[in-house]
Amino acid sequence: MTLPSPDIFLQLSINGALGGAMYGVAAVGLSLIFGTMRLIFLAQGAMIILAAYLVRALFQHLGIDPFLSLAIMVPVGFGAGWLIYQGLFRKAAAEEDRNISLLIAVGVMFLVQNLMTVIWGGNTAAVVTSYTASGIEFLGVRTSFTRSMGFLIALAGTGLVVLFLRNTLVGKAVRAASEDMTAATLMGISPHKVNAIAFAIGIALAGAAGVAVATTFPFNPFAGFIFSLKALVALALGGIGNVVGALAGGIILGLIEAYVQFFISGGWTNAIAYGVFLAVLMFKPEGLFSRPYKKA
Amino acid sequence: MFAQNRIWLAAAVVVLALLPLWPGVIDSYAFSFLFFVFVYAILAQGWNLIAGFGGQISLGSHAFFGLGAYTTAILWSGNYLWGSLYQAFPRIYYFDPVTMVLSGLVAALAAALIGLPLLSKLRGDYFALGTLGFGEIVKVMFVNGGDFTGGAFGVVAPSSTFETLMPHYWTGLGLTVGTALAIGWLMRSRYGLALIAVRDDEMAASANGIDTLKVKVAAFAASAFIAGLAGSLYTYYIFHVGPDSVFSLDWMLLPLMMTVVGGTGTLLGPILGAFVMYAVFDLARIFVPDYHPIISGLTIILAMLYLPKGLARLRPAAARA
Amino acid sequence: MLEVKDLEVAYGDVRALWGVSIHVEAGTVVAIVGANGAGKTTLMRAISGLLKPKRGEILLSGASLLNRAPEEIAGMGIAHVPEGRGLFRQMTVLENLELGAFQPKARARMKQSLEKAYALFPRLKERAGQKAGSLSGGEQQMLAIARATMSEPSLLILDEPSIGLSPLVVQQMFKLIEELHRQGVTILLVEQNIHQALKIADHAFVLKTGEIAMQGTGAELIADPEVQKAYMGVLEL
Amino acid sequence: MQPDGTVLCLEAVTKRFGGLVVLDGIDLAVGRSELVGLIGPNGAGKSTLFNVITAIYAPTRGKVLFGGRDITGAQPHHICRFGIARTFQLVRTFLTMTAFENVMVGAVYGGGGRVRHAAEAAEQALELVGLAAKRNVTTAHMTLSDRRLLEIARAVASSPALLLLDEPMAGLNPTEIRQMVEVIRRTRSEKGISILWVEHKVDAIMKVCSRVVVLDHGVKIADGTPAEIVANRKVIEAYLGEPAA
Amino acid sequence: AGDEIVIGAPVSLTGPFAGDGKEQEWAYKQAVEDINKAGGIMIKEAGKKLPVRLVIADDESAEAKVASAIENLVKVQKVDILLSTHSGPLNVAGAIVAEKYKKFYMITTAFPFEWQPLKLKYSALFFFHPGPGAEVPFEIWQKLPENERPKHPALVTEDSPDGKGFGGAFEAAAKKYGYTFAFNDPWATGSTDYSAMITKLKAADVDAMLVFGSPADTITLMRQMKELGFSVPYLHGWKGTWTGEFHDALGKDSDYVLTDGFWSASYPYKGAKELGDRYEAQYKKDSVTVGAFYANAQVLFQAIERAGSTDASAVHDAVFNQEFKDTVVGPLKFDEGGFALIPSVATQWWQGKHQLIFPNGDWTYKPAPAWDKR
Ligand SMILES: Nc1ncnc2c1ncn2[C@@H]1O[C@H](COP(=O)(O)OP(=O)(O)OP(=O)(O)O)[C@@H](O)[C@H]1O
Ligand SMILES: Nc1ncnc2c1ncn2[C@@H]1O[C@H](COP(=O)(O)OP(=O)(O)OP(=O)(O)O)[C@@H](O)[C@H]1O
Ligand SMILES: [Mg+2]
Ligand SMILES: [Mg+2]
Repeated sequence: MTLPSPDIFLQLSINGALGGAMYGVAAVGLSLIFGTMRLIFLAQGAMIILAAYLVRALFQHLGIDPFLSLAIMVPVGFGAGWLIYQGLFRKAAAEEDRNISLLIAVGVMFLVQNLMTVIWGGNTAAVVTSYTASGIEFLGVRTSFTRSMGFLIALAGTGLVVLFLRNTLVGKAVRAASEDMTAATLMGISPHKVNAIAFAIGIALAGAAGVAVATTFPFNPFAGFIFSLKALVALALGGIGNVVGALAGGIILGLIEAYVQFFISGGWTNAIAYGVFLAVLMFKPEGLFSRPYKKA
Repeated sequence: MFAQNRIWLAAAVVVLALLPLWPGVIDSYAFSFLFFVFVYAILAQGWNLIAGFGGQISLGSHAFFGLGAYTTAILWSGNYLWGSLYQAFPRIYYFDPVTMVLSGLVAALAAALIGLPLLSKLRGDYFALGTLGFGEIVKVMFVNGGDFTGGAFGVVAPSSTFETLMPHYWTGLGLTVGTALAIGWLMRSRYGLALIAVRDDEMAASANGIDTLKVKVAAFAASAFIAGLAGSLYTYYIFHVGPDSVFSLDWMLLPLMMTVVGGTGTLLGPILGAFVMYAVFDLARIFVPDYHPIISGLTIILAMLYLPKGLARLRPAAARA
Repeated sequence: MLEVKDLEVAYGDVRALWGVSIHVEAGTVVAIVGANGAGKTTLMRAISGLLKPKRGEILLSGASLLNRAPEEIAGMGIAHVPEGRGLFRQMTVLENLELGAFQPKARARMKQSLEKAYALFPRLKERAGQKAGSLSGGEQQMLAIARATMSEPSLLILDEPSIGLSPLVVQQMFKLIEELHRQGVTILLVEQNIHQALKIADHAFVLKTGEIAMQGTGAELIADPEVQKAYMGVLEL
Repeated sequence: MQPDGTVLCLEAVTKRFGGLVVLDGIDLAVGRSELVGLIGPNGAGKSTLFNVITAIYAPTRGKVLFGGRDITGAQPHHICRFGIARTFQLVRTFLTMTAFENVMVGAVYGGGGRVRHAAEAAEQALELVGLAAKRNVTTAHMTLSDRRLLEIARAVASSPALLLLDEPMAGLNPTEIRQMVEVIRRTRSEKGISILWVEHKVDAIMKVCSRVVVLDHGVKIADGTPAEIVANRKVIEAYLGEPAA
Repeated sequence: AGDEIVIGAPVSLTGPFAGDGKEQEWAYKQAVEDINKAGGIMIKEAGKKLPVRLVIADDESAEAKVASAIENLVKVQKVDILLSTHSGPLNVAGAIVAEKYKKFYMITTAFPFEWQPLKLKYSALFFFHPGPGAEVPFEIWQKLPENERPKHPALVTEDSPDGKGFGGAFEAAAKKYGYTFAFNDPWATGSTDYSAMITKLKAADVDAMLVFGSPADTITLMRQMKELGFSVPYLHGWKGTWTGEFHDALGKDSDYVLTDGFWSASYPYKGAKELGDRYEAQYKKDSVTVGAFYANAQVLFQAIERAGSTDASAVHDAVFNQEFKDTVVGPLKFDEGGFALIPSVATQWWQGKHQLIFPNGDWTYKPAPAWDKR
């Protein structure tokens, strides 16, 4: 193995980071839902793909440009998330046993995946626009236009969520309710409202991620699961409930995959990515970006 | 459990065990159906041990199931165990207790090795995600394992031994009952006490003299052992183990779902859940082949919304172990 | 202001309150005393909506609190410092205090309330950025009380607020209660520090295995030989 | 020091969290069958000291000796098996277990006994704290004060040589305090257990303990008989306020 | 059997292979419709032609479910005989259960190296070997003028059973034809980022790529190659490139890409063109697979007719060591192990259509210019 020239290294790093931001944007939504309800929302990937199909439908039938459809997908996602919470998770959120909501998420995943198959068929679908597969130069590095846009979407989404969580009282209430629902109600916080908001934002992010996915990748109803898995890894790397950490975790994952693909072999990317993930947890059991404490 | 319940359960087991002797019944679909129910029930029981009783949510059952399945297939197809005896007795590996136990042990060993670091460092959600990552690593290792693991295709075992489902059925039944009894005994012993204590409050448990890591790792390994047995049993049915099939996440998600539907932390729950859920899935597949996953998805959601404590807790008699 | 009538509460089949009636006049301090397990916490939890009574009525300024969610009741001006504190352990001291002022009304006056809380317990100011779960037991108790005052409640429910506080701080806390009382806050106090509680109480109820066994002004109860015998025994060696 | 030797001995124990010094060079000894009170203002470091002794925290500096043997850095469960049992300030019982099962944990694992023998020890311990009648109640359904008693029973059931009590009287009324004092005394006299006892109910401490240690801001500011402590100016300023009753 | 022949088929109606499964279902249904139009199949015992009824069971694209699907077909639906599902691992599972119940299982789309070691009596397979299949690109190169042959070919494959199987075959074929790969590395199935691989391919100065992967992965790879401004004159894909979606997703960027297939509607065999037209009429795109699935049913029907029965041993005798002349994949000759080889097809995408190059196509291969010159 010879060391690559600096520009190749830069090339690798930028493209890897852009690729990782895709995991990141999935992870941020997941992180929010996970952080509030301690729920591994395994269906997040399926929701992203569902959004991608909707983006495609808007484009094919109404001629709405995929990036412009962000203006539709985000509010639609928000509304859908609100409804999904109220309809499906409200009851389970009050249960001690968190497997219950995990399984509802699995049920939703089955349901969404197969509804998509029934409606759009199982074949690979794609959105083709004038800018599909076009490249841009950046810092002397050639990279993908849609991925760069995806990266911006990830940054913007994460930024907004962070502002919300850190700087608004409602954001803090979201975190409070996730920690102790009873105590939160005593503060006058309505846990279900707060959970629904978190869920709605999470699914709104899935809507945004759907735009990024639709413009960049071909997809099929089952393509989302891998996003869920990678997003979970990203999330744990960053530290559960830490939204910036989730994005950073995604980017780190993307970088690891790029470096492994380049320096070792594409066949080992997953194993090594998961290996690094486990190794990191061994040394920083609460993720890279959180400060733990223990007290009796 | 009331004594009366026990009598009913024992009677049910006897009836199930004798069922194949009923004339004409042998040739029915019921046996392959029940065989799969048993495989899932065993897996579910294993998961219930670590997650339901131990409180450590593992998302890695599929890894241990696959390790067990591979161990059986590799030992058999490579004849690593019985040497020249194999020529004399070509069926020696088929339902061979030694092979099966070794398959469980390999899974248990892997669980112990990975469990030591994971369980000493990771709590709750992080442990769950760690086990999920472990499952993926194992899978990639088998894909890249060269001739020994048969690479991406996997290993085939001699399927000519497969003539009837009866050994599968009886072994499945035996293991289902056996694991339930073993776990029931375990939970009544001092180890059960420790396991529950660790689940309820780890810090208090260690302050009261419990080696929490040891307890957790032992439970994790025992649960993996059970999953490995299920994998071995499955190999005797499917004869082909490949990374995509035996390390499929289905082997984790379905048993988990069955346990929760049946009732986590109960002995009967995993079995009940496996039976009911597999029946629902199977009927849906037969009657609405094009849409059945939608029905299955809905069933899971409805079950969770309206039966969150599980079937086994519907009647007060089936109390905790 | 608060009127509890014939309240019955059960945990599953086990009844904890058997027809309890109390009334709290606006602007007074009312103490509830009773032995371990008498049902004091249960009564407080029922008032703030955390438990659904089997029977009876709870009225706040004439409005029924039954069938209202706890957050709604909190919105009506009741703050409850629960037994066990109910802190958000993973959040910082400051964030906990801010959440105390979650109600829109209180939000506007967050700055002032924060200053007041810090003045009350300077230790909290020192620890503002520390996670609440890592505070010492007493510091946590201070935080729980301070957080409740952040919402500027009209009725403050304190369930054993002195637990874990050092004697000096207990004195301060009773002073704080008197101070809040002076400011017009109505206070419902469960306390095992019975002598002190009765001393500042305008009115008090004695709860005994889920029923009101006795009631009267604080002074009356302190003087009652039965109360003295059952709850105020002096340490003799 | 007691004539019959030292059970627990801390040598210059220091504990820091980041820049915060919570324990600052603490020396402390507890003799056999001695009942030592540990008092001090909120945040003085009392619970942290317990956490260091029971190895939940590793000390930044210093040593913990138990029965003459250095146990600094041992595993928490070993500490218990060596003979140190504790209760927690924020009560920690096993919520899905019955009272009896809770106590059995201490008896079986802490006591290292066989199950049958342990059952006896468990019954006795429940008897001692007066919870025998509630032996089959799941602890999630018990009141906080009952759980606190249960924790003591659980600790006693592990037949320790040293018992660390972290505010056992929190939330008890004076009558109940008197009963608890009885429990603590009997624990010491009937079982010969040494006790280190953190408490804010100063009068109880002063009446029962033979020796009282005072912490303030992580520093040991006093160590002596109750009479000495009550008269100590530093203690009055830092902790007691006006002379205690 | 009573007054009809019941044929069962596990098919991937749901799950990740549902796309292929739908094509398979379509082809099987066409074949059954056609045979029934022709009056059915002659059964000796009945003394007349009996109509065929097809029962499909979903296998969820999973091995365990193939097995239970067949248990169900045999035990509950009481089928007489079976048609296969799709892909090696699934068909191995299916064949084993069918063997146990002594129901004949007629397979296509499994690699012989996966099925042959099982030495089953009651199933037969026609498909191509990765071996000869992998020689196709080299055959094409051999026909090029010396200076147009690739100098630095690359092999990139997904790490699935099929990918690995094919990968090995490509390596062997390269050796045989005297080529060495300038780059040879798998990728993890489902990868979303190929930039590092592309960087490496660029650095290795690659001028031809043999790509084995799913449609989604291959499309992503192609798009990223374009984004990063990397193109090769010769790009030949397996599995991922033949499908209509490949063209849908890449539009005219799919031009010049060579692709494999099990079949081509331009085959000169009886019924091939008609079947292709039927498919196109219904789906508005062409297919390079339905012929193989259709032929699978054709072989089975003919075998039943020859045996005069659906009895597994009789059908075995009618297939093993026998020839079948009239199928849409051409003549099939089964060996004593029950395997028949079909050629792998190579076509080049041109304006949305597959143009047949190999075997015996009349389209001449066009090398791809750089992206900005297209
Ligand atoms: N979650 C619960 N489930 C079942 N029973 C309960 C529960 N909580 C309390 N109880 C029972 O209700 C009765 C009253 O308990 P409560 O906590 O109200 O007492 P308390 O007066 O606050 O006592 P303490 O002084 O110990 O805090 C007790 O007998 C207790 O055992
Ligand atoms: N894990 C930790 N991280 C940061 N600070 C801590 C941690 N644990 C304790 N502290 C701080 O150390 C100090 C001592 O805490 P400790 O719990 O020992 O006090 P204490 O003497 O038991 O007080 P109390 O009587 O109120 O229970 C407190 O100020 C607390 O905030
Ligand atoms: Mg109480
Ligand atoms: Mg303390």
